[in-house]
Amino acid sequence: MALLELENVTVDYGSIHAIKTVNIEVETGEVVTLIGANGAGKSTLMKTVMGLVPCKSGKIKFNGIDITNKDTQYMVQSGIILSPEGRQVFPRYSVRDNLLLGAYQRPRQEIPESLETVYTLLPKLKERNAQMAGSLSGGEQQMLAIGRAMMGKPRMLLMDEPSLGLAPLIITEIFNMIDKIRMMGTTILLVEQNARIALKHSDRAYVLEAGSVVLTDRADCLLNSDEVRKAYFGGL
Amino acid sequence: MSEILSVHDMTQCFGGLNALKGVSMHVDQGEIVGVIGPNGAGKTTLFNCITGMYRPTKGSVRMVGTDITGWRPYQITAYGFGRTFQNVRLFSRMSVLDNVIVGMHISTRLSFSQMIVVGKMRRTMDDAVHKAEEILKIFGLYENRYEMATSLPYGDQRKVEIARALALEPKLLLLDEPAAGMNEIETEELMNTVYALRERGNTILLIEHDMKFVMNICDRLYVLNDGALIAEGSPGEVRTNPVVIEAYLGKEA
Amino acid sequence: MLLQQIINGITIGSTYALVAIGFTMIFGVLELTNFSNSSLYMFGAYITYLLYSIVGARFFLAFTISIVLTGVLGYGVDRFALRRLRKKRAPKLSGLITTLGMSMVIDNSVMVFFGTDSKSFTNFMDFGKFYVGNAVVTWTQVIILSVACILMITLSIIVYRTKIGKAMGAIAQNQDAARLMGINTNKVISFTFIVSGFLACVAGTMVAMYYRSIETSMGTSIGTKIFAAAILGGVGILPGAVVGGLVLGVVETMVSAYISTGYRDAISFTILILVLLIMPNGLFGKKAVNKV
Amino acid sequence: GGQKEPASQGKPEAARTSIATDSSGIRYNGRNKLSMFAPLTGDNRQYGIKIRDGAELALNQFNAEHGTQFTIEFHDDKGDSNEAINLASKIVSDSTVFAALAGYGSSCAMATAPVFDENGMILMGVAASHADLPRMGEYVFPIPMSARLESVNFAQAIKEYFGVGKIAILYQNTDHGVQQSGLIKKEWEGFGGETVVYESFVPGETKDFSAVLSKIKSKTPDILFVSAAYNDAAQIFLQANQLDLDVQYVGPGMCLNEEFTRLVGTDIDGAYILSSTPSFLPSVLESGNIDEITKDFISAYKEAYGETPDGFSAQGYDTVNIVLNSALAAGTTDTDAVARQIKAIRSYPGLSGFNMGYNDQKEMNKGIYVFEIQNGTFVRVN
Amino acid sequence: MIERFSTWLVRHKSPLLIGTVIAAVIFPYVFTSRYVLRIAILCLMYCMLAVSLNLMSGILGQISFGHAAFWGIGAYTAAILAKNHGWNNVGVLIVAALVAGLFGLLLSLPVMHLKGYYFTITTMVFCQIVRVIEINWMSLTNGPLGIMAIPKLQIFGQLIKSQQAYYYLILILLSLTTFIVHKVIHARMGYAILAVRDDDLAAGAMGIHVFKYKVLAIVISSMLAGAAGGFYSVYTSYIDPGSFTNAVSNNMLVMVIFGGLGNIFGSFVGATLLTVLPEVLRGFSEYRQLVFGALLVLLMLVRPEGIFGSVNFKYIGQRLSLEKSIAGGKHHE
Ligand SMILES: Nc1ncnc2c1ncn2[C@@H]1O[C@H](COP(=O)(O)OP(=O)(O)OP(=O)(O)O)[C@@H](O)[C@H]1O
Ligand SMILES: Nc1ncnc2c1ncn2[C@@H]1O[C@H](COP(=O)(O)OP(=O)(O)OP(=O)(O)O)[C@@H](O)[C@H]1O
Ligand SMILES: [Mg+2]
Ligand SMILES: [Mg+2]
Repeated sequence: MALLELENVTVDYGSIHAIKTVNIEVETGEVVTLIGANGAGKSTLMKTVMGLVPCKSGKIKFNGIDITNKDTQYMVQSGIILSPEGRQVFPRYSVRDNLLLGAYQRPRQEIPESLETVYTLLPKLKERNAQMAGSLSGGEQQMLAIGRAMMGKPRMLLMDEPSLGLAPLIITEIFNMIDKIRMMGTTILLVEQNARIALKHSDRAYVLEAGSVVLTDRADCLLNSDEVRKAYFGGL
Repeated sequence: MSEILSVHDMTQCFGGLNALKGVSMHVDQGEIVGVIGPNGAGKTTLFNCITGMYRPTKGSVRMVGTDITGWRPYQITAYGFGRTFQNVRLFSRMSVLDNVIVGMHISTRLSFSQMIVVGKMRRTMDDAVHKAEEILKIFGLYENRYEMATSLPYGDQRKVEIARALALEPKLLLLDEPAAGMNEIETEELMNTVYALRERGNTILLIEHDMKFVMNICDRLYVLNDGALIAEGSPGEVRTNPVVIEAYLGKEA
Repeated sequence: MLLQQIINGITIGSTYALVAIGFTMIFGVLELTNFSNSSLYMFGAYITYLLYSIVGARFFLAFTISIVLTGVLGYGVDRFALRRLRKKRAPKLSGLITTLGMSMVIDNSVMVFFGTDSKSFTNFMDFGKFYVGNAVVTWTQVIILSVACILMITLSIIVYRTKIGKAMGAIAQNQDAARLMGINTNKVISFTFIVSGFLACVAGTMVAMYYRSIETSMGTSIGTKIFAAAILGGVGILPGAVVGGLVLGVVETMVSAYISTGYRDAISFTILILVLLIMPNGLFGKKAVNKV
Repeated sequence: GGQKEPASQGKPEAARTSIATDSSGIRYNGRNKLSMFAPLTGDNRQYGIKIRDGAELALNQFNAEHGTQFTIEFHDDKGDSNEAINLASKIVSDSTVFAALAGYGSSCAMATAPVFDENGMILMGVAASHADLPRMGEYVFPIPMSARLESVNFAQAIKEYFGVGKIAILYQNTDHGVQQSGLIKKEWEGFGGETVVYESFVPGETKDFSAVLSKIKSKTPDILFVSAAYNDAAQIFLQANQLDLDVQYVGPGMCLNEEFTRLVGTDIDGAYILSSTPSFLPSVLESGNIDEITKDFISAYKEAYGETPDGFSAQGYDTVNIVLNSALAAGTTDTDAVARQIKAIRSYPGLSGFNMGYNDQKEMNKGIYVFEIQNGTFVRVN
Repeated sequence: MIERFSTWLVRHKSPLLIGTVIAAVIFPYVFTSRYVLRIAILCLMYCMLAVSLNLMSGILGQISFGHAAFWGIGAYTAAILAKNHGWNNVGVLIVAALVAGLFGLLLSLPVMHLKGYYFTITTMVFCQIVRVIEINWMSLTNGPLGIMAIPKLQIFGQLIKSQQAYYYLILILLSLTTFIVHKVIHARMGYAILAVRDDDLAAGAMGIHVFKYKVLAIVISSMLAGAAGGFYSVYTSYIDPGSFTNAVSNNMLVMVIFGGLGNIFGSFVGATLLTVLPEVLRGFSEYRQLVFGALLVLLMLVRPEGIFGSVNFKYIGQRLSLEKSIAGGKHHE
């Protein structure tokens, strides 16, 4: 049984149909990538899973349980965590407070250990520990958003464009980290513009176009498919 | 070649943190210059100091020979610098088209004697609409011109920002991570657009983490690390500079 | 006379402080201008007054029940109006109009039920007075100031040190992100409103005892002062609300003693604006982070 | 001005014929209604309700006694002059109304007076003591004692009881407070007395008077005269006590109610209250010898509304009776005729004061009551 | 539903506009009752105030709890000029506007420093300050006694007295106000002001002199309110400080938010509803305010952005014309 299942999900923003009967499955332990052009509906899909945007019809199941249109905190409790598009850090809290809020649902005694893990993965955050999150540089905020999501120790991690605004070295590190956490048993659903590197690190992928899944396959197949190459990889 | 921008000994401190440490640089007419460096190196801060958003602790900025240090942002913009923001800052309750029209604030200014000419104001605004539509066509957003700016997908919002900055018709266009949030194809399109702008005679200073983009498009690069300039030169020179590889690019690149 | 005036000022100030704490908690922490706060304050005093006669003159019993009831009303304001607005992702201003409407409903219900005439209220904190030099100080004044300080400290601990306090701040800064952290936003906000109800009731009852009377206009008359005190101290900063209240009280007293009673508010508010011009974030406010 | 017609014509013809006359022989000409506007909501609601009840009682009694068919309607003006003008416009459009009654406060009466004057309708200022009100129109009549006459009498009384010394005056910044205290001050200084403190406060926005009281204390006056509503006056006296002020307290007639005695208890025994309206408190009535009319009024009022009346109830009561009696005497509800009757009143046996009557300027004149607070109750001393 | 209604409105803009103008002009001939006319006049005056406040709070985005202060300043200016200086031609309205504008300028100076709530509180406090001065400055304002028997307005040597005349006067003032605010929004200045509302930092980066435009909008807004005040004073001929309180300011803001921030038509709807509603509720007598409050809450729950808050007629019009041109294009194929 798949860990996350989307059955015929549709989402509207008023009169705009952002998602049109989408079916997606993510097995436990997998890394799955969503690719698609601007406005394909990738972020909307992630927000819908988290209950931030209402699902108009269809069903979303996590671990076999129907979670369609439940409160966001319920998703977080069941172990789905999103590192959102546009960072969404708490600007007037320090880096450390932001990270601690990431572990809001977790027992107190486990927190120091997680904090250490995040600090070792993203040493820049440790360096900036007491700084207000709002005054961090763009890339630093992105790291914080990722680190904060990790603090929740998710069963399933949703990442919306994690590489946005990060320096090349850090991007490599983030993807290494993705490899590492999937080893620890975390399932990951990824949205990436940087399709080449994302596909290299994932098992399967869905291609979204104007709110519908137009293609799905194993990541390495897609990486070599001419169609995908033409649509998403530049000629350089 | 005439100098558009020159920065001298720019230093910016935030409390105990030295975000910029004596950076000097210049941009000449018709160039595309890149600023690269690790996260938190001070690139955005440099832009902020140039455009008057921050008041630098030390150092000076000159635009086409005029010292503009300490000017207010709107004065600097009026004088010839246009910029985009790293975190998209669109006017959220305005349509895409109106966002771009706001960018024409300076060029639509009328003197008092012009203002009293009947219909002059209206014609100026009509012209502005027309020009804005032309600019949106460049970015393939013409169809979306009446949509609310913030309901666009992230990647498109960035394009609107660039379009808006372009509408300023600046002497120097400062772009902060223009390609972020775009996939490779879109990045290539953007690259073509930037080329086209250069053809039109625009001068551009940009920050970007997408190395393909930077290496392909820039005439010269400045590399910042920890607030200090660690290298400068042509993309070829910078790419092979061991200090830059160590601090920023990593072995693979 | 100066000493006496300072003592007078501190007392008025501490009544402002008492109400301002609860207001600032919602104002600053949730970034919502809660107009119903002063209604709750009035309501609390009236309920204590009513219960006192019902439970047979046992003050502390009446007071306790009244605190609970006012808390419940505070919860109601959130539960039946503001929560629905949040669900619809309404802009913050609609919350303001809603609290204004709620405040009209509460005020007028009390007016219809109790009438608008002043009622006398026994002072249970009347432990006499003492003299400092030749200035008079009553124990009631001392108690009010102490309660304001104790409440401020307790609340500061809750807001700045505990997990739920952190959650309040997170909600104020970014509600969606707060939900993504697994924070039950409704629960936290309800908690905030309940606490603000408690505070309003304590404040209302104590001020009623101090002046030995209650009237339906007691909320509206103190309204602007509360906003001013909260702003003066710095938005959302609890100790700021207390200090802001005290400063406002002392300034007011000085103006009315040495300049003019009639122009009192005009002058003290002008001073407030001038202070804000020099310190745009209030006495204790930090400069907003404005990363571009 | 000559005979003016009400603004709107062609109104219910049926009403006009059906109530043409009745057993009392009054010619109504279709105009048998009194229209009152008073604060029935808002902070001054308490006064509005008292006035309304008094007026209603008077009307019912009058109809029962004389077999007349007068009616009365009540509107809420929130004590807001703007709303009062709205209502005035509404009232003058109603051709069945022959007199309007402005409830609480002078400002509503003053604001609406031009409207009624323009439309030739009688306006009674039930609780409007503004000295200028009588001059606002030919058909405008106040019921309370004119602030001008009252103040002169108050100053006289203070001089009589406490001698000419140093006085401190603290007044509420309302039309009534400003006029009363200003005139008292002028009068007092005319006697050769000294005004050491003369300060105002904004009612409803000031609850703490310690600052100004401390100032008063330092000026050591002999008398503290307060012109304020009962709740503020109570606050001022109590807070003065807290600050150990050693002066003779003198308060205004607005203090003559039950709530005031409850607020101050026995703390300010010895204070004097000057008033142009009597007190209806049981304790006062028990001690004093009161006339039968008052007794009947009190019991009827209590029966109808379950409360003791106060000065405002009495003013409402008197207003209606004055208007209706004048109409009865005139035999018509014609404005001119009724107004002439009212204007001619020189001595009226009213409940809201003694020796009531208009002078040639249409100012209401009354006698002054002097009360001393003894054991927490008012005791009449003059 | 409102969206569909708005589209309908835009689609039939011209006939509706003409219809409204005709209805407004013949109104006083159809309804001659003094009461109805007075309410209509007040309604139009509150529309004027709401539209002017909308410029400050909806379009510039500076929420003000003190608009009644400008209204009051205008009213007092006109009253003092007319009563004490015998000056009762249309000039008083202009001077009232100018004086209110001057105070607007004074109030707008803090906006350079103060943001958001801080500005909002400043306006609230400003209203209070103005009122305290009105109450206390006896020699100028006659304090709480108010100024009475303010001379009626004189136009071309003709004393205007009738309700009808004042109806047309306020109708003209309101049209003027709407015209000015409409022009401001749709001109270059309007783009700048809207940009400042949405993001003043980015506006600065577009070359917009943020401070200048804030001051401009606030001054225009306060001038319009001042003119409304001048009108009020010559119309009612009695003013006292009780009319210009914070509660009245709140009420004006409620009108604007209720109708929809930034939407001029919304301000008309909000002002009309909130002027007429209390009159309609008269039947509730002592429960009137209670019912009013409850309705306020209820309506906010139904339309949290205000009735027309999420509607932008300009954009609807643009989209409609776009659709039309697409449809037209298809037709030609
Ligand atoms: N708040 C909103 N209101 C209206 N339409 C919206 C809103 N948010 C998104 N949309 C629309 O929904 C569609 C999908 O948007 P979404 O943000 O999910 O795209 P995306 O695939 O994440 O794009 P990107 O790669 O640029 O982030 C787009 O057409 C967008 O215009
Ligand atoms: N207003 C501020 N207050 C305090 N620190 C700041 C402020 N602005 C920037 N900084 C700090 O200065 C450093 C440089 O930031 P800057 O935004 O210039 O980095 P950057 O080079 O643009 O990085 P990125 O590539 O991640 O965007 C960062 O470490 C940041 O935390
Ligand atoms: Mg996206
Ligand atoms: Mg940056």
